[in-house]
This record gives sequence, structure tokens and C-alpha cells, in this order.
Amino acid sequence: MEISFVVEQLLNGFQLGVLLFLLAAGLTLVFGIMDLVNLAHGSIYMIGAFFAATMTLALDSFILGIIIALPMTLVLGMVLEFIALRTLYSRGHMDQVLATFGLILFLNELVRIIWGPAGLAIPLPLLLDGSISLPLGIVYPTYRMFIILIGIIVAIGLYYLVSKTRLGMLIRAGASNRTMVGALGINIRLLFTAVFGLGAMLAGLAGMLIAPINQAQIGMGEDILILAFVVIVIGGIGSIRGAFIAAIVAGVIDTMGRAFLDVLLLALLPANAAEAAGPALSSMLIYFLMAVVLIFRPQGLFPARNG
Amino acid sequence: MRLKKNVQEIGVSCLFILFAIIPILAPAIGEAFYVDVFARIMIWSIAAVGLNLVLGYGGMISFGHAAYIGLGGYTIAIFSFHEINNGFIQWPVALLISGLAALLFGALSLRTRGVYFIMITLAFAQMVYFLGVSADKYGSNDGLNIWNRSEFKIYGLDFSIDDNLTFYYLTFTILILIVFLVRRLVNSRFGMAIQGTRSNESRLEMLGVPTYVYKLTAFVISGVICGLAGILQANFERFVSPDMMDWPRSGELMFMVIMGGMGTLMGPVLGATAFLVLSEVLSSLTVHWHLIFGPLLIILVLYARGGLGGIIDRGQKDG
Amino acid sequence: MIKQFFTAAVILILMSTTALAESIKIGFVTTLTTGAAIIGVDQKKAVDLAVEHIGGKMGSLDVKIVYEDDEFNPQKGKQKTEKLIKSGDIDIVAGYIWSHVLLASAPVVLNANKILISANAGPSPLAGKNCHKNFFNISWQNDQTPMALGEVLNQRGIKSLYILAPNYAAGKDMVAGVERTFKGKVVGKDMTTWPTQIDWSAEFTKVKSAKPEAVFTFYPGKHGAAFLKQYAQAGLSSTPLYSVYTLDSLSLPRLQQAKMTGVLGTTMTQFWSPDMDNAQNKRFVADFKKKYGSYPSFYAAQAYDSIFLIKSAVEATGGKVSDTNAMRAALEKANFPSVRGKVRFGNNHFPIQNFYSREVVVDSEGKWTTKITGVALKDHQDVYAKHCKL
Amino acid sequence: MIGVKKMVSPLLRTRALNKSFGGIVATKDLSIEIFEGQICAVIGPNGAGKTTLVNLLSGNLRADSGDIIFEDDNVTGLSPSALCSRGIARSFQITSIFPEFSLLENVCFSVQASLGHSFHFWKDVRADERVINPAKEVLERIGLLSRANVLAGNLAHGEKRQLEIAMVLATRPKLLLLDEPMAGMGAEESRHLVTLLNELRSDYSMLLVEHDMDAVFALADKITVLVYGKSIAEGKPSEIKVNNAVLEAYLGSSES
Repeated sequence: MEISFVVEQLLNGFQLGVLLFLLAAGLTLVFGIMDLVNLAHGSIYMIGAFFAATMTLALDSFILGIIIALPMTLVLGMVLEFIALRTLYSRGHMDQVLATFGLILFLNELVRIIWGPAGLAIPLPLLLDGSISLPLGIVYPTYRMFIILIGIIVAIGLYYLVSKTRLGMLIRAGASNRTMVGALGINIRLLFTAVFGLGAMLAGLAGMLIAPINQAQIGMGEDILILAFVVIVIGGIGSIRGAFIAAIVAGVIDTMGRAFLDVLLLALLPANAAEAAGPALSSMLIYFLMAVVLIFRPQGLFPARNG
Repeated sequence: MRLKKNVQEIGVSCLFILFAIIPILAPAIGEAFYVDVFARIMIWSIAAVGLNLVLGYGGMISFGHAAYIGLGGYTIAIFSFHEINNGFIQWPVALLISGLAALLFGALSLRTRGVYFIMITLAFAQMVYFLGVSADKYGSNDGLNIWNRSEFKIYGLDFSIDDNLTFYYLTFTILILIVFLVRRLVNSRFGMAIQGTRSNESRLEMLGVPTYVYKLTAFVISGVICGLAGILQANFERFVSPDMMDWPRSGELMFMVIMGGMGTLMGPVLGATAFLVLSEVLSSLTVHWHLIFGPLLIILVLYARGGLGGIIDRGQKDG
Repeated sequence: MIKQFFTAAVILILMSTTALAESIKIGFVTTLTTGAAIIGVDQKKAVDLAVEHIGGKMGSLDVKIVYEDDEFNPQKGKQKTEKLIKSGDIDIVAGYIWSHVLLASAPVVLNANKILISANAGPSPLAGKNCHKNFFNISWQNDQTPMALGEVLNQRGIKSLYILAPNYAAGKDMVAGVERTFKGKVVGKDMTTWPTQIDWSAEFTKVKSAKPEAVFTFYPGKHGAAFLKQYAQAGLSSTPLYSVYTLDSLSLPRLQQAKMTGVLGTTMTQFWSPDMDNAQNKRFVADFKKKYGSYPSFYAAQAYDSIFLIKSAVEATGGKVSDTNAMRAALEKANFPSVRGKVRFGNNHFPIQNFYSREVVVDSEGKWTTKITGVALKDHQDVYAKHCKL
Repeated sequence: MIGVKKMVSPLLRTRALNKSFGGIVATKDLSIEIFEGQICAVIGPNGAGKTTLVNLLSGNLRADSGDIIFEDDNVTGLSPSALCSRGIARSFQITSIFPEFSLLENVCFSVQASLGHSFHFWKDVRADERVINPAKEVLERIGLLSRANVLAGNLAHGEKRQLEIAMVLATRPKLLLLDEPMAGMGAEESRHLVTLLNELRSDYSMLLVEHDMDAVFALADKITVLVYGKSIAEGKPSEIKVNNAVLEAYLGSSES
């Protein structure tokens, strides 16, 4: 097996990982600070993709499309928070799950009415089309490299925001001790709206980045939402660092499973059994990972709140 | 509150009477199709009553109970595929398998709390789902037809459930039986222990009660009841597929419990009825029915706390 | 939405006012909600157009179509089928895109001694061992199209092939089909998680390192467009892609919208193509384009055919729709103008028909469509027919 | 039941108990004895390690070193539930009850726990005499029987504290560990509770941690004074009252 093959697969895993991170970051913040289980986070991802696709087609520029779509998702997130989700903070997780599931049904149908059932496809920006050559004879699609880059920039930005700024201090305080932030006389409502908007924008960004690879599609949010939940649970709820590490680990493990599991199984099992077991196992791998982590660390890898 | 409880009991009695007379009523008004709708409602009710034991009474938010329905159903289908149609073999084995799965998944999941518990139960259910998808021999995700319903033949006894009416009343009887069983259960010492864990688990532990064991037992019983619902579902639909254990099914089951009012005996039955009738009626009005159904769920949560059963949700955040 | 609501209202009014007139009522079960609705909506368009083309009449009977939405869920599909059957006055049930929905629903119709016509799904149990005298399929059996593709690969002298398909029943059928006829070497095969996996970066990297002469794939619906985009983006454009049910009139406009490279000239196999030269097809495609502004998909073509098939039987029996035996005998003759030209039914009531190789081209208006380039399999019958005891 | 030999040995004693959290010493070389039928009070300023002592004795905390001997058995390191079943029961400084359940049901939880396992799936608890009768007895004794069907969450604070004690009694303990039972109570409620505890002394031994000095002097047979985890004085209330070290360290500053 060539080294370039392994490195390319690692890059693939990394790319999936940063995408998951963009989704998980918002989810874990909202979860950690407001204690809100927001199933509709995936819908924001979907709408972000539709915004970006619409804008890209209208303006004939992907970059411009994203620049306009980002504030749109920010506003969307804040509006959703203000209208529907704010009242859910004080409720139990059950109520939150039920209400945000209702929101998913509603938003999916709304998108279908606005954009039709077929979805929207947009071209890759010319600048990012094609492949780049790296050392070791690795040829990698430019656009996927671009996603990795954006992901890393966002991760660094978030790290800076959370560890160095006043907002970040409040976010950290909120994740570890919610009542304390209130006691400090902070305008909690504003903080919550801001954090929710930020999370929504990150989810939207993930949707926008994926739009030229797949397409903006109804229901695209639900499957990846489950993965994002898996990530934040592995990482420990409320922890940005945990979300990042877990996202990368999940992305790499999932990709490596798809890349190497069949070969591995062929070495261990008879050909027939290996062919049947391979796809099944690789689809279960990420859930298996979560189960194992939780069995040994019931609070995830980096719990923000102890106890 | 007492008054509300009485109103609920009257409502529920009416519902049961309705269940009992539907096979006569529905054809009379020219809607024979509703007999099947209500058979389905009763099957989901059984599952919801099972889930309610852990969700409502025990405060354990399991997001993976569709797995036990699926395991129960698939056991029947696989037996039938291999031409073993004897219900006296099929049913106990199906219940055993659902129970063992619940024991294994529950034992591992119950080590976690709160949202972690929600997610790990989901993870286990998804594994079962993917197992079904990759079961080539048993139809993969196309599913598996069940050409013969379970047969109950032993020493001259020959009870056939092929007839839909017989099946309807069998399901009805099982539903009543399960509700009765769960009623005894939640009022027993065991039931008190379960409810105590929801209310104040650490206090109970301090009193010397090993709560984990009780929670696990409740989880297993609940899994077995869902397995039973799966057995009935497979026989009723004459078909199983991995869809029946995909995560949206677990979600729907949860909603039935919550809609009806968690931790009330009859809430899940009310909830299952409301959920299924509502989606049936709305979907026949417009293909865009989710546009109505979604906000309806939200409104239900925001303004009708504790669901249709009317008993106040005890407002406990888990974890 | 308002338009649909209006149509629904009109249908309701028509139903109530003309209930006494002589009519044939056809239940059509397809997917009208969820992301998969794109196929169902296309089928519905075709059925509406067919009813228009026959002037709303089959013989002397007025035609009424009752659409039901299966929500891409076998239980729901079965429930809707029951609703059709038990509400009494449905004469024939047609539709069904998905194998699992059909498998769950078929017994309901067949046990009621009604005719069931699948306008797409053709799972192997219903073609073989569990075939039924009252079940007809007006599309194809899963294995046939990839078998045709395997022949095309042989004709073109392809020696090594990489296979990529989703890990579910139809995906496995497709893979089995191409492996049955392809004579070269399969150098790699990946079965991906369905329907959640929509990223193939790991698989494409494997393809690149395996260096096959060609890639075979099957990704229906929304996955198809995403697959093709990523295929080109992964730098695989130089490896020819052969597909079945991946490129169709539903995905091509989207790919064109996305200015995709590497799609034009791609080869696939199919029993039909919009450019087929017969009167029925010309009328269908032209009017479909005029009415809806896009090419019909093969799903639409099958749905369109199903209405004409039913019409032929109604007319042959002189409108005795309730006489299931007479209807069945008439249906078996397949004496109707099909958009695919010549077609007849085998013993298992699946079509015996030609399969063509076709290519993605640009039409005179600049739209992407497909064009037939040759016959891959002639008068082909599926392999399961021999297990059918009809 | 009480043998000659046991007459001389204490119900509970500790030997050189030590516990510290990081650098902070919470319990230092502490040796106390409680005899059958005694009420032994532990007093001391805030942070003296009183609650730590209760936690050590109830098994909620594990001592760094030293032994706990209960009825001549070394019970050091046993779990709270094991200690509970041996007859050591505690109440909590912060009320910990089952708010959605009635008073009677709250006490039933305790009774059930003392009856061993709860794997009884069939019989209705409300008809289960083995559970309901002892629960009612305890409620009667504590004077809350008339409110048996009230939801515990709806009780007044003082009543909740009483319920706490009822729940402790219902586990049929030999030794009660009462962690500030009067906390947050008004004068009237405190007096009521003192009377109640006085009535209970014939049947139970108690370790009483309390700030309310009136209550302590009214109830205690023996008082141990803790400062920084260390016992600085021990004796009858009358002795403690006049102990200069105690006055200096504790009473002087707190009685005003």
C-alpha cells in the first residue's frame, strides 16, 4: 500500500471531520450553555446550503454567495431563537426534542414549497476546481483542501473567541455553571441569542461548503445531525476542544473504516463473509466508537461540566 | 387534579369502548379501512405503554426503542422465512431476543446520564438498524414478507390469527392485558422504586436502594413489551423491513408517549391514537401536511404541558 | 401549492358529483413527500398527461385517479394501499417506486383479488418464486439493465472494472447483474451505506489507486447528481464512468445547472430514452416538455405506459373492470402503444423488451438529455422468470 | 437483646479518624463514642468539619485513615447502602425528598429500602401492609399522619425537615445521624422538633450536628466540640457550658 494512498485517506477523513466540527461546534455551545437539545440544527445547515446556492446562482459567484448567505443564516438563527426556541430553555429535554422535531417537519416542508423537491445544484468555483499536487505524489481535490483550510481557520477563530475574549469567558462560564453567569448580572437573553446565532452561522457555513459537492437538498440535515450529536457526545457536551477532537477522530475513523476495513476483513474472514460484513461494520463504526467511549467515559472525553 | 384524573379515565374508557366496537362501527359507516388503522393504533399503543415504563415512570429518555420492536418483528419474519410458523416457538424466542438485547444495551447505557443516555440508546438502535440493512439473506432494506402468520397448534388446539378480525381482537386483548400488567407494576414496590429514581435518584441510593438494578429491570421489561408490539406488527403487516427500527420510528414512539402525557398509565394509548389519527387525517387533506403537523407539535409542547393526558409533566430535567 | 390545492378540490368535487356515472377508479401509490418526492411528482405529471391524452376516458368509462403518498416508508405505503382497497370502489392499483413499499403493499391488493401494476419497483421475489397472477410490472427487473451494461462493457473491450454501489437490495441486484455478464476482472468493489452516505472521497481515492479501465455505478435519485459531481472533482474524469439509473432526466438538469464536466458522453443502459422514434413516445415527450418544461424521466415513461396498458385492457373487456380474470387475460396481451416501442409480458408478467445503450448529449435547445447509441440486449427476459410457476 | 458484654461497648466508635481535602484538614485524629440510647451532639464553628464527620460515618466519604466500629464490627469503607442496612441512617442538611410524591409515599420509599430488595412486581404498595403500616406508624409518631396524602413538594419548610426525619426513621435505624435538622426553621418549628426528638430518644441513639444551641443543650447527653476537625472538648452539656476553651473558640463568638 502506497504512503500517498494512506495520506490521501487521512485528508479525506480530516475533511469530513472539519465539516462535522462546524456543525458540532454550534450544537455543543447551544447545548452546553442553554441546555437546549436542538434537533433543528440540521435544518439550519440545510437552509444555509439553500441560501448559498440561491445567492451563487443569482450572483454567479460562490464566494459572494457565501458572504451574503452567512449573515442570512445568522439572522435566521436569531429569529428562530427569538420566536420558537427561547421558551424552551426552561423546559425538559423531552419537550425540547419534541418541539424542535416539529420545527424540522415545518422547515423541511417550507423549503420544499419555496425551492421545490428537487433541490439546487451549484458549480464549483473555477478557482477551486481541479486538484493540487502535494509532496509524496499526492494529488488532492483543491476544493476539499479548501474545506479543510476553512475548518481550521474557524477552529482557530473559535479557540481565540472562547479563550481570549469576554464573550468567550461568558461562554465558558455558561457551559460550566449556568446560574453563575446570571448572577454576574449579564444580559443572559442577549448572550443566548448571540450564541445561538453564532452556532446557526457555523451550521449554515457547513451547509454552504457542502453545497457545491453534493447539492442543497431537503432532508440533508437529519442524517448529518445525528453524526454531529455523536461527535459532541464523544467530545463532551459544551466543550469546543472536545467537539474538534471528536469530530476529527470520527471523520478519520469513518473514512479509514471505508478505506481499509474490507481489506482487513478479507485477511481475517472468508471472502463471502468479509464482503457481507464490511459495509455493515463500516456503517456501524462511528456508533460503535461512541458506545465504547461512553462505556468507559460516561461524560465524554472532555466534559465541560463535572458532576 | 383528581378531577382531571377522572376526566382522563372517562376519556380512556371511551377510547377502549371505541377500540372494542370499531370492527362493527367502521364498516357500518363505509370506512372499513379504519379497522386496520385502529389495529395499528393498538399495536403502537402497546409499544408506547412499554416505552412509557422507562420514559415516563423511570425518567430514562430512551431514543432507541424502535430497535426492540424491530427485533421482535424480525424474529417472527426470520422464523417464517425458514418455514417455522409455530407461534409457541416464535413468540417466546422473539420476546427473549428483545429482552436480551434490552439487557445488554440497557446495562451499558444506564452507566450514562442525561443526553449521553439519549445518544447511546440511539447508537445501539442504529447498530441494530444497520444490521437489518446488511442482512442480505433476509431482504436487506427491501425487507421480508411474512407469507404465513404465526400458527398456534398444540395437542389438538388450533388457534388461527389469519383472519383480520380475530387478529384485531387478539391485539385488543393483549393491549388490555399489558395496560393491566403495567398498572400493577407501577403501583408495586418495584414500580415505586422506578418512580423514585426519576424523582430523586441520589436520595434513593442513600436509602440503600441499588437503583441501577431496578432501572435495568424496567428497561428490560420495557424492551420485552416493545418486542411484543414488534411481534404483533410483523404478523399484522405480514412484512418487516429495517425502516421499522430506523431512528425516526424511535422518535415517533417517543412523541406518542409525550403527547399523551408521560408517566400516566393511559397517556401512551391516548398519545398513540392522537398521533396516528392526526397524521392520517392531516395527510389526507394536503401533501404539505407537515406544515401543519410541525407547528402543532410545537404548540402542544408550549401550551399543553404534560400532553393530552392532562397530568402535569413534573418538569424534571434529567441528569 | 395553491394550484395543487385547487386541483385536489376539483378532483373532490368531480368525485362527489359524478359518483353515479360509469367510471374506472385507479389508485396510484407513489412518493409525494420527503426528498424522494422528486420521482413521485414526475410520475404524477406523467399520469396526469396520460389521462389528458386519452381524453379522460377508457372505452366508455370515465377515468379517475386517486393518488396516495407512501412517504417513502413501507408501513405507510401499505396503509395507503389498504385505504384504497378497503374504501371499496378502487378497480386497479398502480404505482410504487420502491421495492420495500411494494413488497409490503402487494399482498393487500393481491389478497383482495385486484390487479396490481407496478410502474417501477420490480423486486426479484415478485419476479420469481413469489410471482402472482394478478401482479404486473411495466418497468423492468433490477438485474436486466446492469446485465445490458455488462454486455456493453464487453463490446467495448473493457478488461478491468471498479464497482461502486449503495449497500441495499437494489444496489446489490445491480452489482450482481453487471457481474453476471461482464467478462473482465472486477478490481475493486465498494458498497456504501444507504441512504446516509453522500460523500465518496474515501472510495474515490481507492478507485484512483486501483487504476481500473472503467467504473460502474448505480446511485439513483439525489445521490446520482452528488456522485457525479464528486467523481469529476476527485480527478477521475479520465476514467470512463458507466452507470445505470444514475443519470436521468431528473438529475441532468441539475448537473447542467452546476456546469458539470465529464457528464456529456457518459454511457448507460436503459429500456427507453426520450429520443426513441415512435409515435407514442414522440407525443409523450413533446407534450410533457410543453406542459412541464422538462424532459420526462424513465419513471414518468413507465407511469405513462401504465395508464395506456390499463386502457387497453378496459377496452378489450368492454369495460368489465370488475371481472379480474378477463382483465388479466387482456393485460397479458400487452396490446397497447408503448413509449418504448415493442414490449410483451413474460410468464411472470414482467416485460420482455430491448435494452439500449444511451449517451448523454446536448439537444437542439442546449438542454442535456440522452440519446440511444445501440441495442445492448434484445428481447430480454429477466433471469427470475424461470422460478415463476405461472 | 442487649447482652452484658454489649452494655460496656459503645454502639459506635471511631478510632483516630482522619480526612483532608487537598491541604485542608477536615477531620483530625477524631475518636468519638456513642452509646446505646445516647444523644451525642457535635458542635463547632462553620468549617469545623461537622458535616464531614457525618459523611464519614454514613459512608458518603471515605476516611484517609482510622476506623469506624459499629456494634463491634469494623465498618470502615462500607457503602452508604450497606451502612444503612446495618442500621446507620442519616438526614441531610439540604432537604432531599421526593417532591412529586405524597408524604406517605416518601416514607414508603424508606420502608421499602429497609425491607431489602424491591422485586415485588404485583402487589399494590398501598395495599402492602408490610410497607404501608410501618410508614403510617412513623408518620404518626412524627405527627404528620393527618397530612399523609399531601404532596411532599407542597409542604412548608419545617414540615419538610420533619419528613426528612420520618424518612430516616422508616429505615429502622439504630443510630440516627442528624445533620442540622433545625436548619432554616423558625423558633416555633424548632421547639416542636426538639420535643419530637426528645420523644424518640428512648428508641434511637443519635448523633446530632446542630447550630441551634438551645436545641443542643436541651437534647444532648454528651457534646463534642470540633474546631478545624479536631475535638477540643467533650463532656456533658453542663461541663461544656463552662469550658473556657469552648467559650473562647466557639460560644463567645457566636452567641450574641
